[in-house]
Amino acid sequence: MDLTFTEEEQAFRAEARAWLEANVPRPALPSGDTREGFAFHKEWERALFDARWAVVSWPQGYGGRDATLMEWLIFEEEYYRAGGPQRVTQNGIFLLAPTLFELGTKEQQDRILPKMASAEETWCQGWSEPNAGSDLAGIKSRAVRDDANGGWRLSGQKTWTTRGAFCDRLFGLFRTDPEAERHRGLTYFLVDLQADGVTVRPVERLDGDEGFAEVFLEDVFVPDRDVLGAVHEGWRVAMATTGSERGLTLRSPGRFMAAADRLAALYRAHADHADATVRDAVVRAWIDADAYRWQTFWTVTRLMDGGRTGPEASLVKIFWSELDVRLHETALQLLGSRAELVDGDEAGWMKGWQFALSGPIYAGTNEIQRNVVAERVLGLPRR
Amino acid sequence: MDLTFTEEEQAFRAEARAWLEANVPRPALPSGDTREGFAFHKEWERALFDARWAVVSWPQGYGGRDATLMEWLIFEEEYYRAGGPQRVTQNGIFLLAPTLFELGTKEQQDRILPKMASAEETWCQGWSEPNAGSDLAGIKSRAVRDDANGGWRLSGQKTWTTRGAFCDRLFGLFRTDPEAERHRGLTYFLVDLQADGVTVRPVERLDGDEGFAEVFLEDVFVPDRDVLGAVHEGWRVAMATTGSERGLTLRSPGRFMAAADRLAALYRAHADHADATVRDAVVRAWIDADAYRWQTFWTVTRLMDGGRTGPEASLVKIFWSELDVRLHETALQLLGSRAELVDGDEAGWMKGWQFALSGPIYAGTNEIQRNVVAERVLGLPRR
Amino acid sequence: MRFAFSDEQMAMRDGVRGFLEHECPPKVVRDAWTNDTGRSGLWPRLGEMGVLGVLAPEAQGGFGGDFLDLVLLLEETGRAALPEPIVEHAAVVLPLLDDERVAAAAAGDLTITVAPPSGLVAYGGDADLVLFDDEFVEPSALQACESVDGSRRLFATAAPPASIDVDALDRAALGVAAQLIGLADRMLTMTVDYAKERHQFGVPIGSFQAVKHHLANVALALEFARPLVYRAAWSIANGDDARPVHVGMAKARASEAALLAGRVALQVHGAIGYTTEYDLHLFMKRAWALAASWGDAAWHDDRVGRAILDSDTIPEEQ
Amino acid sequence: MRFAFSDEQMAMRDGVRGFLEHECPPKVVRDAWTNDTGRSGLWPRLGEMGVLGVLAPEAQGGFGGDFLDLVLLLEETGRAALPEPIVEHAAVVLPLLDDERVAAAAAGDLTITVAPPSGLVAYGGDADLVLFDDEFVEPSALQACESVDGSRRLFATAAPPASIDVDALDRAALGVAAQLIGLADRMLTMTVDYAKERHQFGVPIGSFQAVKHHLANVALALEFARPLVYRAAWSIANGDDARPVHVGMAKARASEAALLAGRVALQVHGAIGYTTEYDLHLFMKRAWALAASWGDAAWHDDRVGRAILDSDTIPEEQ
Repeated sequence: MDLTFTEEEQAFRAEARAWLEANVPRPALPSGDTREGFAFHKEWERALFDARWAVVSWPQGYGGRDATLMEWLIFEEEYYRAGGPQRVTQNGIFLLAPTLFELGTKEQQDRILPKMASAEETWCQGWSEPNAGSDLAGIKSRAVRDDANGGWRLSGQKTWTTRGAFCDRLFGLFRTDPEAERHRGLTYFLVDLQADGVTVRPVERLDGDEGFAEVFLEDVFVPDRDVLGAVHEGWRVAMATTGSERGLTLRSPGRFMAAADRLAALYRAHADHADATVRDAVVRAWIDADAYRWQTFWTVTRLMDGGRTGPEASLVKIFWSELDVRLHETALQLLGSRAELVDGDEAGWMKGWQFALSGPIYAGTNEIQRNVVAERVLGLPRR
Repeated sequence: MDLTFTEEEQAFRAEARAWLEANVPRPALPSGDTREGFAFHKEWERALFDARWAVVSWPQGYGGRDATLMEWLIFEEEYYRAGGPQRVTQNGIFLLAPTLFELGTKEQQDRILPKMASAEETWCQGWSEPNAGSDLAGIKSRAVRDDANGGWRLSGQKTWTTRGAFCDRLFGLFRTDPEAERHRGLTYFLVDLQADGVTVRPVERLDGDEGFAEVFLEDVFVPDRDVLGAVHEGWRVAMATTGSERGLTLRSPGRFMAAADRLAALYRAHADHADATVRDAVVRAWIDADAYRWQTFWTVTRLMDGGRTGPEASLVKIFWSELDVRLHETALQLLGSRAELVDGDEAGWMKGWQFALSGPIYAGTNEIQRNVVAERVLGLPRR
Repeated sequence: MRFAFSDEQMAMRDGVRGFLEHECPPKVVRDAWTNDTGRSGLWPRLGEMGVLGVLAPEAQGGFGGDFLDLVLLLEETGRAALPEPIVEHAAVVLPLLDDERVAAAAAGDLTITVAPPSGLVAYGGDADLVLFDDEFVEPSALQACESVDGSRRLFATAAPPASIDVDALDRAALGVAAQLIGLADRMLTMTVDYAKERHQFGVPIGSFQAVKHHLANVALALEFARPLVYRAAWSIANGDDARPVHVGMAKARASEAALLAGRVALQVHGAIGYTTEYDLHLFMKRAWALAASWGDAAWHDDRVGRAILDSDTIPEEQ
Repeated sequence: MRFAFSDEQMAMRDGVRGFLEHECPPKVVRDAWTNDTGRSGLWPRLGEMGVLGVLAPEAQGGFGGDFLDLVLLLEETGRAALPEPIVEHAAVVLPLLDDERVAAAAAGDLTITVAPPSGLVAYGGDADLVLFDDEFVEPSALQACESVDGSRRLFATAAPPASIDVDALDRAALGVAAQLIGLADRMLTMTVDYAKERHQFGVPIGSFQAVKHHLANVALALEFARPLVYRAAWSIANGDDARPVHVGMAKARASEAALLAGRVALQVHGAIGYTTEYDLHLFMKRAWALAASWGDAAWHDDRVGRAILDSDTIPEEQ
């Protein structure tokens, strides 16, 4: 055990810190979950890409640095420490890309990954449907074979598609075998949202941003080259993504460490009138962010030794999502009767609180996650 | 609405307070859940009975005062305020008696109630069995008809019978129709624990007292006069008891108000080194005890107006049992590293903590109670 | 001891509930997010119905009632998320007005709001008068600012008031507590209904034990907060010396019940509840704002704590 | 950054786990409730195995190891609820002994315990020496007193020690934190096994979502407390300046994890767990005692809070 960083890791951190301090936009960009803001964020992603900070863990050939998982964590720590903007490319680089690396063809990787990393092509996910939320296997959207044109014709509705109104492409599951039920007979498609038959309707979220979208597909043609993995095997293909979605990459400790530090600073600014129980909540949030950091180093060390992570990922998702809620709740308590303001200096906390409230819901509700922990980590009967 | 007490109520309170201050044993009696202690408690119950304080809400003819529900609450407040001993007659006067009043014959009432009130005959309950805990309908103990002797022959095992090793008689359910399943074919019997074929094995509880017992019955004769309610109708008969068990009478607000006052006093004694979060927990426990008091006055006013209480009783059981746990947990936090002592001046808190831990388990676990609230108060589907 | 409302009080509650169900559906609250004033347009009719003038003397056209007559009506305005400064006007200000103004205020010809300790005046821009410290001033020099609840228009005073009369603060805190009870009840009902309809895995989500227990916890919080609110209303109506303690308990537990109801409602609804097209957010955001106004749970718990822990004797419970 | 134990450390952990599973089953803990000393009789063998002397120099027959070599072994003594003053002896005292005593202590020929700030000395009556302030004294004039954990024999000093060396306190608090992790893990395992076997309503109780979520919450608390304990062990082993903060985090969260594990274990077991005939109480009561000793969660949270909130700069995370 050696809890100091290697010289390489320290050098990597120093380089990242220097570049971020020099380049993180000031003042902060507008929300990337609005049409105006999204454009600014694409520029920022382009700047990250040009400096090879967009996808540090990817191969150099695709714009990365072949960084280790540990270096990736260090980058994340520095990114949020520097107040770096949200990553509007997140669904592509963290959810789709791992699947492409694992199951995509060389042609798909070469064609898709570089534009994804540079934000030239932005991606949104198309999992949920009106009747397929927690129960993803309830997917009804279908794809019919079009041999004449060498592809498929997709129809149906996807919903809660984050930034779907601004993104270029969508990845998701469609039912290719109408006879098959539940998890069977699904195929993983990559869909061009500019294609004929696609209608996207923005949906306003709690915080007022049009960060959601409903995507309606009517007989939309998708060529065979945009099928990811084997036909009818979409569930197995998607699991790689939801695995990583619940796992390491979606919300690394760096953002919570940065938020906990901001919370501690907010406490100091309000220390004179802060309630003692709120002080304790600040301390606990800070400790929990640190606990998440060390639990992650523990896991990453195992992974770098060739180990694997499985259903434990559900513990991680429960932990960060509920920490994020407590952390912002505590900030609002510090702000007291001024917490409700959404146009003041501290309005970011109310915005962050509303964002945090989505954590226990998306990527598998925490009720589902606790079932997974009980059944697959502890081995309790499914019933 | 008038939240002052009537002159009658005030007079009743004053009389109770004066008698209790003069008569509550000092020093406190040993635990009534031990053989030695039980004898002292029977004496105390006899003294209560002689002064007509044992069962204030009962008719005068059975040793009561025809007190209103409100007066009964006032008596409970004064009883615990004065530090009155635990009620070892509780299972009889609070669980069996309501059923006897509602469904017993005049002969049964005349024969059983006076001795119950004076503690000449002490009662324990025989609901649980090794395989019938939360699932009470899993009862396997059976009763076979004995026409020759005009009664029944009982066999089987009852468990977790509180004070079963010291009590004279047991009330419980036995299967009289071997064909019937679950809630059907059960009959409510009153069993003499001195009868041939009864073996009682004391079982030590968390706190070291032999407060539990296993009761083994082998071909035990019970005469027809000790059948309560109709044969095969035992479930319906018992529900009256479990209804009141979960409802008002089992744990009235008085004991928690008294405990909250003791907790506040303990806080003052430790205020110099008490943690701020623990202070807050003291305040919350005190407020919750007060909330329970007013929720009870609210319910009792409705009952005195001829209203009824149903599944809301589950809310009450959840509330007092979890309040009791928090309240004692807070006391242990105030005692810090001395909390573990069971022979010091403050040992009562550790004893009380262990007793409190049984609250969310017995009389229907709080998991079951929350199901009842969801299904029968809120109307969610049973599934 | 008789802890129940009179038939008259219940009848008036039912009347106001019916009126608001019909006249203040979620659409009215939603419209208030975008209209000029942030208000419902129902103010004059609330005056006609006598809701605004419950605390006004009959001689001035009021109902001549006390806080017990008012508390259930405020609970209903919470249930409907009525976008009006009704707590400020009907619960705080009315008892402080001279005869001329009280009649106009009771009739709804005037709208008077209050500058709370935060200096954030609800509906200050559209009000005729603002109670600032102990005087009524024109709502001039107020700076508009935006609340997370778009139907709750806030205006900041140049400086917060120097002092607030403790009785006025108690009436405000308890009025808001009553609204929080109504909001919590509304969100619980909405969520129970949704949990019965919404199916996943082939069954209603309300049949899952985790959902059941979430909702049972909300019912629990409501069941034990509500009597504290009614008790404190009695204490205010009867000038009980301990009313600040009773109000503190009520506001603390009512705030927590409403916040819990909102959390559970959102979690059980899932993504649909996270959209502004769905009505839940109208009630949830009001609950966030009100739970923190006129003292949050921690502030009121401290207030209660000073009374019960920092004196040598605990207030006698009788 | 490499956050994992060495193969040697894991092998030694496995060895001690196997030894304790075989030699310290619940019956041994149960016997300690009633025997003369409250101890296991395994002390000499723990000496032979090198468990007691991990921190002793090799020259004195020790292992010459550091806290990282010790922490997993202490976790195992918690899992077994080993009734011995092993944290006091092996983690606190050993580094403070002179050469003569260190060899005897490492071999298990001596038993040395410590007077904590509370003045309640664990196993003081049966020990050869007691560390009181900064000197070793005979365990004379100790007053026997009774712990809720009958296998944890307590003896009160006439007066509590005037001061405790902060490094000694940190070693004690972290040693106890490691035992709490082991206790929590043991109670979780016992309860999962019971929930699979016990049937009610025709199904294993472990198939009920409420039971699943209770147990998932315990797994969650353990998963995020354990790395804090190992990180603090590294900080002690390497003399990190922030070790008091790291120990504070570890003891706070480990204490809560063990208390939660006990609460859930009892609730899921129901009445059977409430009897002393069943083994659960042996572990649960040890957890109660250890969670409150050498600083409870609130005390350590305060300690961490002073470091992160009352200084102008937050300790740099690196």
